[in-house]
Amino acid sequence: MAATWEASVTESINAVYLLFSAYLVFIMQLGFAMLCAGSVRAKNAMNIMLTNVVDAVVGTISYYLFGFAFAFGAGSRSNPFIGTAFFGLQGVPNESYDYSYFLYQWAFAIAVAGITSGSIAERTQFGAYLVFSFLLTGFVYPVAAHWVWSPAGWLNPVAAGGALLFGSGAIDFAGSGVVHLVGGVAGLWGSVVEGPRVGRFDAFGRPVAMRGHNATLVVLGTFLLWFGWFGFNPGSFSKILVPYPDAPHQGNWTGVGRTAVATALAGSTAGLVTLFGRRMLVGHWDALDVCNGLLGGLVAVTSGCAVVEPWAAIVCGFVAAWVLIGLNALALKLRFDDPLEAAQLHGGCGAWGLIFTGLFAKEEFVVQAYESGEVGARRPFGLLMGGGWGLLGAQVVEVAAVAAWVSVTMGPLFYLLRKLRLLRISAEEEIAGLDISRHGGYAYAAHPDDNHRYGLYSEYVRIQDGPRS
Amino acid sequence: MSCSSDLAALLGSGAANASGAAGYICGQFESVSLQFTDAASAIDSTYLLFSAYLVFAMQLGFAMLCAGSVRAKNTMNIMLTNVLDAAAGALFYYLFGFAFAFGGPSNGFIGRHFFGLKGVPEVGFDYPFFLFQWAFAIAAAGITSGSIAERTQFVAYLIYSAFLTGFVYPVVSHWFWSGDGWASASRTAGEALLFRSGVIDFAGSGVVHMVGGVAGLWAALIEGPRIGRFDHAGRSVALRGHSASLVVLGTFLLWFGWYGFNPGSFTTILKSYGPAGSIHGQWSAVGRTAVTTTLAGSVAALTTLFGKRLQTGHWNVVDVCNAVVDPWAAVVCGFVSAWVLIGLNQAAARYKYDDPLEAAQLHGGCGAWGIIFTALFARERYVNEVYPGRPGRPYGLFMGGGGRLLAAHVVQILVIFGWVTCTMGPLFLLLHKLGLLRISAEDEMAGMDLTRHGGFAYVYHDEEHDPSKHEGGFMLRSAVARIEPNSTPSTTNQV
Amino acid sequence: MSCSSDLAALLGSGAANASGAAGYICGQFESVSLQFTDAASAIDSTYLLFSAYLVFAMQLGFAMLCAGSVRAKNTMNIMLTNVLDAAAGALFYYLFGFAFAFGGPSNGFIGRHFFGLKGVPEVGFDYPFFLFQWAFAIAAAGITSGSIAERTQFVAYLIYSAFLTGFVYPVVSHWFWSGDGWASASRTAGEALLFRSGVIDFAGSGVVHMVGGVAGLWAALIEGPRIGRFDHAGRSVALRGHSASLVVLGTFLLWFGWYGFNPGSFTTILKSYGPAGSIHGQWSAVGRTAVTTTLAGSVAALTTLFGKRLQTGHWNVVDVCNAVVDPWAAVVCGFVSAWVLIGLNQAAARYKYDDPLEAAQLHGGCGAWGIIFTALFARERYVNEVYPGRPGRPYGLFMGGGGRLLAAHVVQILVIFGWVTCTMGPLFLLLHKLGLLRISAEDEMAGMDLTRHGGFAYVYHDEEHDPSKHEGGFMLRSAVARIEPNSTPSTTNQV
Repeated sequence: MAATWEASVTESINAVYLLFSAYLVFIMQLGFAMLCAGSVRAKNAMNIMLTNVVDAVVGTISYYLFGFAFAFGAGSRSNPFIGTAFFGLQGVPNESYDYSYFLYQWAFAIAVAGITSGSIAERTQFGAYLVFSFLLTGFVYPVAAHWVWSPAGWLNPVAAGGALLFGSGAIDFAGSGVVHLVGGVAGLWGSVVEGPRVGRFDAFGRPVAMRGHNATLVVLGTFLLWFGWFGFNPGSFSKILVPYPDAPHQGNWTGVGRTAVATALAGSTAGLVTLFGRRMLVGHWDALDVCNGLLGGLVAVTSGCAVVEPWAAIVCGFVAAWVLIGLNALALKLRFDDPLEAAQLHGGCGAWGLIFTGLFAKEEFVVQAYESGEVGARRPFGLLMGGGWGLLGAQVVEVAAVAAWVSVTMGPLFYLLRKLRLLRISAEEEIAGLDISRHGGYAYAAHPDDNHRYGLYSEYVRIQDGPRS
Repeated sequence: MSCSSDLAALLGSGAANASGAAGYICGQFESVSLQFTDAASAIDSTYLLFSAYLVFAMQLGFAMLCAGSVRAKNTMNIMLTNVLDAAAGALFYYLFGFAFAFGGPSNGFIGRHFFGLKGVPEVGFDYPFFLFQWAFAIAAAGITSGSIAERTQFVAYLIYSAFLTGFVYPVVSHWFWSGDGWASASRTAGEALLFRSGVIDFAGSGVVHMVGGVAGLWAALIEGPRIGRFDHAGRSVALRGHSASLVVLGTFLLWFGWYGFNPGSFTTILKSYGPAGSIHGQWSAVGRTAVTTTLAGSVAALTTLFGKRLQTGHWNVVDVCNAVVDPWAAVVCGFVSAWVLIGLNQAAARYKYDDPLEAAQLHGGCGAWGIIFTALFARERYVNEVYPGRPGRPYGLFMGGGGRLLAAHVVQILVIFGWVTCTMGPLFLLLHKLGLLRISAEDEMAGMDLTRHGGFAYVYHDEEHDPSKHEGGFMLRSAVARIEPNSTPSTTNQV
Repeated sequence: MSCSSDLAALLGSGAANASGAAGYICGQFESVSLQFTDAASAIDSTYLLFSAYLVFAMQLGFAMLCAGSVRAKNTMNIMLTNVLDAAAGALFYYLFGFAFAFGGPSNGFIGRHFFGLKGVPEVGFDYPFFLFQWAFAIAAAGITSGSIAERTQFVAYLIYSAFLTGFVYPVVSHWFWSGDGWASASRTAGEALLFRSGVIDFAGSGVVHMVGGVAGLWAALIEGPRIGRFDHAGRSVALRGHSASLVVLGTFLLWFGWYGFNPGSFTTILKSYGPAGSIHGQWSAVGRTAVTTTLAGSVAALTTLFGKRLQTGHWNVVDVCNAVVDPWAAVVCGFVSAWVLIGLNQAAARYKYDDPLEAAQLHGGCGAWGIIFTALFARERYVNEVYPGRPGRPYGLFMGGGGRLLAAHVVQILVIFGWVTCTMGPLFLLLHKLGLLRISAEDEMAGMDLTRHGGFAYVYHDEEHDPSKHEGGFMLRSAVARIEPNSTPSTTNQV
């Protein structure tokens, strides 16, 4: 009697935990939509939001049909490179994967395409979105996920009979590499192939700021992403009822809580550092930079959130902020244009996050996260914590492998789309704005008392400044 | 007790105190078992509560969807109605609604206990359950408010909202969801089921969405279209909402909330289906429901997108969103419901029916399709898992389960349509006769935010620098704007 | 162990290996019991974590409410402060705040362990608990930021926010919520309770809302009203916020988050009240709390709506929302708190006190009313369920529980007011003397987004007809104009 009750209690509490985490991760899609909408100019707002909605729905279909199978399919011909079972959810539920697990992974998958769509905003044809988002969610991302997260993958850190890479495997707990680096590198190639937006750099190659049209939406999106990150990182434990034998009264519930704390601290630190850093560099307190910095910290801690102490998360956020600031400066120098800084933010901070894990992972937490706290288990851990080079080596291999994989798949794809003239819109359309040329109208309708005397703030400011200057 | 005597016999006379030992051991078992009962209550309540919170988030989604879909001059009005919906709904559902809906034992037509939550908690009727049902009730009223947006008096809104959440909706939910309801699929053991099947309206395609949609249909019919919606030649003129950002925000929030709406309707999660200890249980069914919800919504969204592109030649984000709004089961469901929606919108334009949020078409039409769909595709195993205790019950026609389920569902559509028509129709007609329903044409042209709510929703143009306008503050500015209500350049008035 | 020896004696010598059998059986019980403990930890942590996430969503609600309630020219400033609130709050609450608040054993006044979370997890102080408390701490700072919106320097904001989350708020929460606090109702067994009762401030009407409200009161008093808020004759001039959509969005998000705030304050859900296995337990109390929250908010919203209509003659959605923001217990609570809010707003207008978000009136006034309300209406059974282990404790005055609880609560109001006044008052005064508090009049007229944050929050007009107008305007606008000389019909756009 007791045993059966126990199974039911365990299954149901884990399902509750995983499902609500999945819902939170889904909220990130809303966060991306709002962040993107606020970060582009008003004339393209509708386009970018439509792509976000379409990312979600196209991703759903392709992840349901192929993606989940490529990522987690543990068939008879399973290999370290790609999964081969569970197409269209056949064979689910089984001992390893229930529907709730699929839902959770699906929410991750659609986030990847959301990242990339930010990089190529304001100048991309709608058909191109459909193609790349289908392929990215259905094939490129699942393969990377299979390497690191499937028990059969060649980079995975869970010893399932086979040997681990460098005796350790790569620790990418919630996907700094698998999700963010994949999305960021795809975005990098997308925007490199497309080139900058019309008017982003003037005739002398100097950057011209193109601010988004609505800071409120940016803040809304940032907070929603942060909210969703509480599903993203702590949720990646996927089970909460797993006691740790090596510590009394502790279990995944402790790890989950610590992960959430580390997530909040890394994001907060990065936000604050960006605030002061940008204040020194540009001279004003910029809310949008703070938002991006905050997200950079969250991205960076995603890899190691479960295996580091909270204080290390502060270090992580601190460095992530400078990584982002540095990469943004570099992007300007190289005339690389990414409307949402997605490549810098998700790619750069994601790569830093993987390295960070290789430096600061704590052995006790690594054993708890990947061996359920088995007593006496030993694994390589962070270099700076005295754990040797094994883990750091595996992390570096993951950065290189993921970046290379995405480059050899998405790079040619974008290039092909460009050759077929399916990628970029015409300059006229771009100047007029995508909403009017492709979507039948602007995102915002006119204000009733539009014929007002001072229609614009700039006019108002000019009048205010007039007597003084 | 039987445990104790059984075990005593097994221990036999050899034991020094067989019955004592047996009693001791069995006492331990008993306490463990009770602890697990507590654990089950805690898990189920946690699940139900958070699902209820998600359903509540749908109210936020409705508010944003409505706000974005109306013209800027009426934004404040529509959002106020959404807030009040939730607030008035809480009061009336607390006082009467919950009692009408779930106050068993009853006569099968209407409940009669639990007024003002008296007697709660009781086994099966705890506070989280009330909260969950309340969130459903306000969703029904929220649907209707979309149909009559931009032209309805605020008082009319208060009256119908109280009536709908306090009486009309609870009665319908009593029929189909209460253990006493005459058409319920989970009727108390011993009672006969309708067509030996009962109606499987799991999360309320009919009970919530059709009720809201049909009420909206009558209201919109009685009020007539908005001024300027159809030109003199009777051609349809698009009156586009003022903010696509808000529409997308609302749509995603509704999608988010739907994860409380559909999977949450199990109301418990700790329930094993297979042999105890297996992986099959409500937790898996809950996950399956969430997945079908996702798929149906996604397919419907994609279908609407491509379907509309053929017709109008441009991608329209609003259509994508509307289709996402009513997913029920799976890919085919989503595919068909998208065409149902497109077809009904065509019909509405032809018959000069004006529904600013397409609420009647969307919730009424797709809700009815959802009911039929269930009767066609319900799978035997799932039906028996979800509604246990009656082996051999009918299931989907296309799955080989015979037509009895379909018959029951057709009956459901008819009675819901009839009941809502007989109650809400006369109410709206009465309000219309009393002149309480529709605002004056002048008010409508100027926008209700100005005439009824003391100002517009948006104030982007500060005027403090202009002393002549500063006197009297923004009320004066509103008055100025009032003189020139025709100032809207309608050419770019598109979403 | 005692199980094993007891059972061995009962089994006696008749059994082949009595002590072996007893040990085996007891070992099984032991392991089941341990598993049960694990399950309880998992369930409670799940509950607490998701509640903490909901409370965190309130920060988003505050940001949107603030953004919508200020004028467009200051939107970016107020939102930046809200983001930083959460970020700086996380850092300072991690370093000091949590230690001051819960680092027992202490001296009753201030905690002194757990700095930088050293020593966590410990029994009763796990990471989810920290996360939950952090979300509360940043809510307190978020309340204050509303009071001083539109006229405060950014540096001042950083300083007070760190001080409030790192020191002032934690000390107050130590007094009332820590097991060591001198006024806590759940004081460690053996310690005397204040007035043999302790203060029942369950979810922080006083600890969170009054602290935030009183801090905001002093800040707003020291800063003085915004320019243009009162005209030369001293009459009040409405400075309306720029977006009602955002206000409604924020209000609903706060309402949503409140379901984490109030029910979440139980921090556990798996706890039986009756005999084990009964339906009465924390899960039911949690549900009840959610229901009272809903009802109080709804009634307050409805009351404010009708109350204000009498006064100003039009429905005003913003008022509804503000009242929804602070529900505490039940219908009467909501009803009175609406009148408290209306009265305080009247008083504020009379005394030329300017608080852009009515934060001091709302959170300070309704928070204080909530404290009194508890002392009047607390029900004996619920008090004993929620704070077990001390039978015969005082309860609500109107419920026949005597005046001791009321006395304790009056003391609470006084000490909170005194403490916050003594700490935050001098801080704001010092900042004022140093010229760090208020921005210059020119900056205030032009809007802080332009002068401090590099540009406005909204850029709807990408194209300009006359680039020459923009010399010295703001850079990005003119830059864009250079590239895109085309003009389109000017549309003034909103969120």
